[in-house]
Amino acid sequence: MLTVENLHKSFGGVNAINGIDLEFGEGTLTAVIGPNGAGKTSFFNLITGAFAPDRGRILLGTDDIAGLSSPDIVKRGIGRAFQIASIFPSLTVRETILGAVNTHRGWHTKLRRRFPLGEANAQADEVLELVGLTAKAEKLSGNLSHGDQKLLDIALALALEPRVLLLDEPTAGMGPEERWQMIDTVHKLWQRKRMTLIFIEHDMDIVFKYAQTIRVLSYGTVLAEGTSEEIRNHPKVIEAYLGTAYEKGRG
Amino acid sequence: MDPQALLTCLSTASCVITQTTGGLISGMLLFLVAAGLSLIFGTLKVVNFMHGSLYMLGAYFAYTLYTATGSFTIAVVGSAIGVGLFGLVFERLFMSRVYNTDVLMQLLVCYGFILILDDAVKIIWGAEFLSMGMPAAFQRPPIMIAGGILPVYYLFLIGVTLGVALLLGLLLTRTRVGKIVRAAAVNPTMTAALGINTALVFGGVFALGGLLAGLSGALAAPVRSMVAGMGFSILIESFIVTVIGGMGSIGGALVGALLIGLVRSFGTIGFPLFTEGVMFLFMTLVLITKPSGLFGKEQ
Amino acid sequence: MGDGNHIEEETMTDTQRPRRTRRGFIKAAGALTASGLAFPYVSRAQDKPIRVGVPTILSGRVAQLGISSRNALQIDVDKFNAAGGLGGRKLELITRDSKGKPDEAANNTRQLINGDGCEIIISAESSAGAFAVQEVIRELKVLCIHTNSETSSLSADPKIRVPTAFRTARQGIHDAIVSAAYAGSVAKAKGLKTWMSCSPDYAYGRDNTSLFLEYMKRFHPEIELVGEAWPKLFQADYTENITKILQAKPQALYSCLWAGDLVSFLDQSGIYNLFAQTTLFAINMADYTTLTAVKNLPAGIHSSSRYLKTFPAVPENAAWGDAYKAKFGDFPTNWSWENSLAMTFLTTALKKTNSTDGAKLADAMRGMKVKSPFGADGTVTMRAEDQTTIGYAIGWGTTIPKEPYVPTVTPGDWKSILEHEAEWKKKMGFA
Amino acid sequence: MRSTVWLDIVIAVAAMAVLLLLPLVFPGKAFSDFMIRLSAFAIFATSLNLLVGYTGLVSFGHGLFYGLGAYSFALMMQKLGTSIPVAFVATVGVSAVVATVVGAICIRLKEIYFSFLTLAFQMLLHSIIIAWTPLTGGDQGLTGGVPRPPFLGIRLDDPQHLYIFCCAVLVVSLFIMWHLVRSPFGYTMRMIRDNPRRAEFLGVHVWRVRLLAFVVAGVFGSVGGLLMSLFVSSAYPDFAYWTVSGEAVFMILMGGISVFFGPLVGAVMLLLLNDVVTRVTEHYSLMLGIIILCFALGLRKGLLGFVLWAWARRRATAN
Repeated sequence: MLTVENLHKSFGGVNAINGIDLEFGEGTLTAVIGPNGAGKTSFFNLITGAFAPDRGRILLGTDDIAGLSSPDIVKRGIGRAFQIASIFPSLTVRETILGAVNTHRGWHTKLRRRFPLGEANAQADEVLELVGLTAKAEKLSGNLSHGDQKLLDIALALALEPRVLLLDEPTAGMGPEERWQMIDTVHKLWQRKRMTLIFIEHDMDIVFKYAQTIRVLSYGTVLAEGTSEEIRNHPKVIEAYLGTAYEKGRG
Repeated sequence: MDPQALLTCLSTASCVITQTTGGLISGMLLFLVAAGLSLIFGTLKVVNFMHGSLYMLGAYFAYTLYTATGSFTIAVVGSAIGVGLFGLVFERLFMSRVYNTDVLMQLLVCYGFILILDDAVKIIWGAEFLSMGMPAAFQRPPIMIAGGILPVYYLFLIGVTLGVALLLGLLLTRTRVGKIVRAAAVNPTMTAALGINTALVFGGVFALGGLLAGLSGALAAPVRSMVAGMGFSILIESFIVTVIGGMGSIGGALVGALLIGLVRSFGTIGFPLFTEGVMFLFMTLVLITKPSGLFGKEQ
Repeated sequence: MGDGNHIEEETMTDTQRPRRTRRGFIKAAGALTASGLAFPYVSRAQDKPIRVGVPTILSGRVAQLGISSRNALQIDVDKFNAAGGLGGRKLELITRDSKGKPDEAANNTRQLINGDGCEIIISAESSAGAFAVQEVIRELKVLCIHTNSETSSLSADPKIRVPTAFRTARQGIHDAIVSAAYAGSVAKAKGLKTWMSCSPDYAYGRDNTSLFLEYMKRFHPEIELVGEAWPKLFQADYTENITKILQAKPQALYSCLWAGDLVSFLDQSGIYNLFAQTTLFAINMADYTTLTAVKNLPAGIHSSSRYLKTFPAVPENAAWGDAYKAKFGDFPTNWSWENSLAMTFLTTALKKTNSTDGAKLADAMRGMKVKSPFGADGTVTMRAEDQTTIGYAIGWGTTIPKEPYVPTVTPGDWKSILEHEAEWKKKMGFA
Repeated sequence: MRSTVWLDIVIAVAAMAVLLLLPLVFPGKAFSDFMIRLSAFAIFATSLNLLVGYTGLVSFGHGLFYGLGAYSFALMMQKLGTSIPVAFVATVGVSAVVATVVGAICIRLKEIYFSFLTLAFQMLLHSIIIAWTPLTGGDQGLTGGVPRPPFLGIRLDDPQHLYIFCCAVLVVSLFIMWHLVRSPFGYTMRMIRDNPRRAEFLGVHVWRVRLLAFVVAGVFGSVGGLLMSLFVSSAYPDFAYWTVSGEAVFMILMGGISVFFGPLVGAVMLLLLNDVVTRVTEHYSLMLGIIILCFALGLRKGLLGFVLWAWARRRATAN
């Protein structure tokens, strides 16, 4: 579904992504892990066109999308949610989703008719129901709780009916209980929609419990890939993680 | 347009010298105002549109002090300090309330004060223009350098301005105060977390900016007639200077001010009717090619 | 119907006439709602004072223009009212600040007429404002006297002229002819061959200077123009212009900078010692506010008489200047006497017609000759053909640093002025 | 959906009817003069709010279009002697072209730099107007009046006709802009105001939307200037000076930046304030300055914004 070949990107001489080759099969659920500064978010940014890669190919199906603009990549079916919820604070929850639905259908530059266009309503309702925000539909997005804002961020991506969904730390900044609720919701979404889902996560319990496969990044390269079991016992991973832990302990 | 005249001028040494010194002189006073504007923007991220009014206050303070005491030194020092204090009070009482709002609110507060101060000056000092006159110490014939003419007062002015530029540069790069100011500019919340009183820093920067504006107003007083609203044209020009030089860069303000001085000085020979247009054209081109200005840091 | 309704009648166009019944209803409705809904513009009833609207500039850098104009008007209004007014109706001045913006001037004039019920307009505006007021007068047709705009085309150009609009200000072309005649004779006597100009870059500055230079060349072809400097209006720093002049080294410099700008220019030129090598002809120097504002006023600046209480040297003029100073603490300005002259014409016309009707007053004003302390021969005439004043006192002299500042003034010759003006008009296609 | 568009049209027609009847309540030409000026400023300020309030583009140079509209219309009428509708359409066309070019350059810049660049372009036009004296009359403005030949039985040299014409242009302009902000495009504008980056990751080509908003705002801004040139029968360099943009910003903030009719309310307030204060005191700037401070420090939602907010709160507490 999504294939990355020999991806390179450097910022001001620092190699953030240093030759990544990865493949994500259709309908798979993959976790991307790695220590801080491993290049996880940069990897997402490259896939979604926030930056163009210096080298390498990004294949969605068979199309190379490397170097396309974000909107064009999004239109080809890659959705994304952010580590810090990225929403539209002065719009209500419903307006937010309707805006996304309109955009997805290419109606967002329509001048002739009123917002929202009727046919969009049903889809918006469905998305809200999927993430469980139906009851809060008329609230201002900016007034939602942190968790709900993260859900709304994901809902925005869902409204685009993506083939590939990238979630950057869906549980960031949440309490333990909330985390499990959130990841449960995400898992249910994946089961219902059967899209290719890639998520960045720090909580290893979550990763090991939910991810079908795990990809470990370190210093802009792929350190390891495999199932929970394989990764758990992978010597390089242990070294990378423990190494950082040691350094932290010493520092 | 008269490109022929410009070419003729550029081919004679005395014309080049006189026009260049003329441009430098115009640039110097402009620099003092622009430096304050740039400093305030660099630290507080606020475009202080009432900076011209502070310059006006400086000139009027100097007029009053000079008339009362007869000492030019007291007039200059007193009005610089006076305007600096005014800047501090203004920042604490009004500007500090709109830091976290829309840039439009900041604009509005400044605009309100421009209007209020213009009228206040008219009420206090009258609607008629005033002239302070040249202090006796500077009433002497100009110096001739290679066919170019340089008045004594302007020599003094250039000296003072360069001294201030140097001091300002040292203050910002070599002292603890400068480090704090630069840190507060980059990350105010972090700086506050380190136990530094950012309110004091911001107030201090505003006071310093006001001091510079007051100083330039006082230094301008002997050669410029004073009238309510005089801050306006200097505001526009120093605004152009800071945008060209780079908002927040003192060095940029100096280069920008000298550049504008030279554009005006040679422009008045080559294209006398469109010098202002050229300044805005210049500003437009700089913004298009390098929005943060010639010496500004990329955002 | 009292006089108050004249304007309304006068300005009603043909399309409005058939709607008389509706207008009746409008008036009734208006009376009913006036108190409750009081829109700020409520017309006053008749038999109240004759309101004279004065759009002018009271704020910003030119505030002095409006203030010294208004002061002069007030003196004459008080005098007129004390003498019984017009059959019991007193004059009332309503000034409105246009802040120096032409569109505000136009708008204020409309409001003064349509809202405040002013029956007469004295437009104490700068040139840009005066042209804007002129367009309003063209439409609303009340009597208007421009008192401060010196731009010749305002009255000379038939396309711009309006039947009910007059001017009591000095006029650019008159100034230019007198100035060139005077400056030329000085140039000849002292051998000033190379000339330069330094004037503000706006309509007045450009017109004034180009006319002066045109007549200079006509009267004295041997004179050579070696350069022009054009500072902006209200420019703070004249250094680059001064250095440009220093480069060109002219023997004489002509400037129509005025008020604060002229003071700044003199202050800044002073430190370059500019006037050691160059003789200055500053047409707007001899005005008390400017003369007194310059510290260390250089001696020997040639200037036209803006306002001097010693010129014309008649007791009425001195008395008027002193009375003004006694009342307002300052000496009057050039704008003050121009406004006072307007009041002389206005009150004379009011008495003559016993009406405030624009057309009637205009008929009376055309060709009117009044006694005035500001007349070259004790009288000033409102020329009928272009509705502007002639015969006012105008002359040039040189400055000294203390009172009376310009001890001797060489008056201009009106016969010569009028001849050259007629020729100029023909050339411009105005006559 | 369709019915709400019709409802808007009904409301617009009703508003027009009210405007036609208002002179019965406020007789006298002062009122119609006021309304004509109001129509010019209200259209101008509302168009700026499309950028500032709806798209998050804080333009300091919107007066560019006010001046452009006034000059291109007045010059076409004066020099080419075209008919009013032709000059009207041509002015709109010229503004659209200029807005496209200027907008394409300006919207690349972020935040305050966008503001600076728009200001620079405006002042460039101002400098050109001042310098190109043979065409524009320089600082004197256009002299000799703008001819207003009749068309389709409408005679704009008649104050009543001009009043009706300006009211009609006001209602139609506000109707179009209102419709625009209620359309999906209007919501896209608001999304970009709130979070342009997120909008991009929803598939919105942000710069296209911004450019289109800039052009629409520019076109309506020029209509405002056009009406003003009809009213004063001239055009002045002040129309392109930055204070014009400042006044529009102030109108927006006085009325309320978050509400569509905020700028209209603000325009009414500022014009009334101007007229009332200049007649009672010569310290107009002092008064205006104090009032501005009150709004900037106390009433940041603007008058209309505050009223609507207070009303919504009362309703919320009542429930």
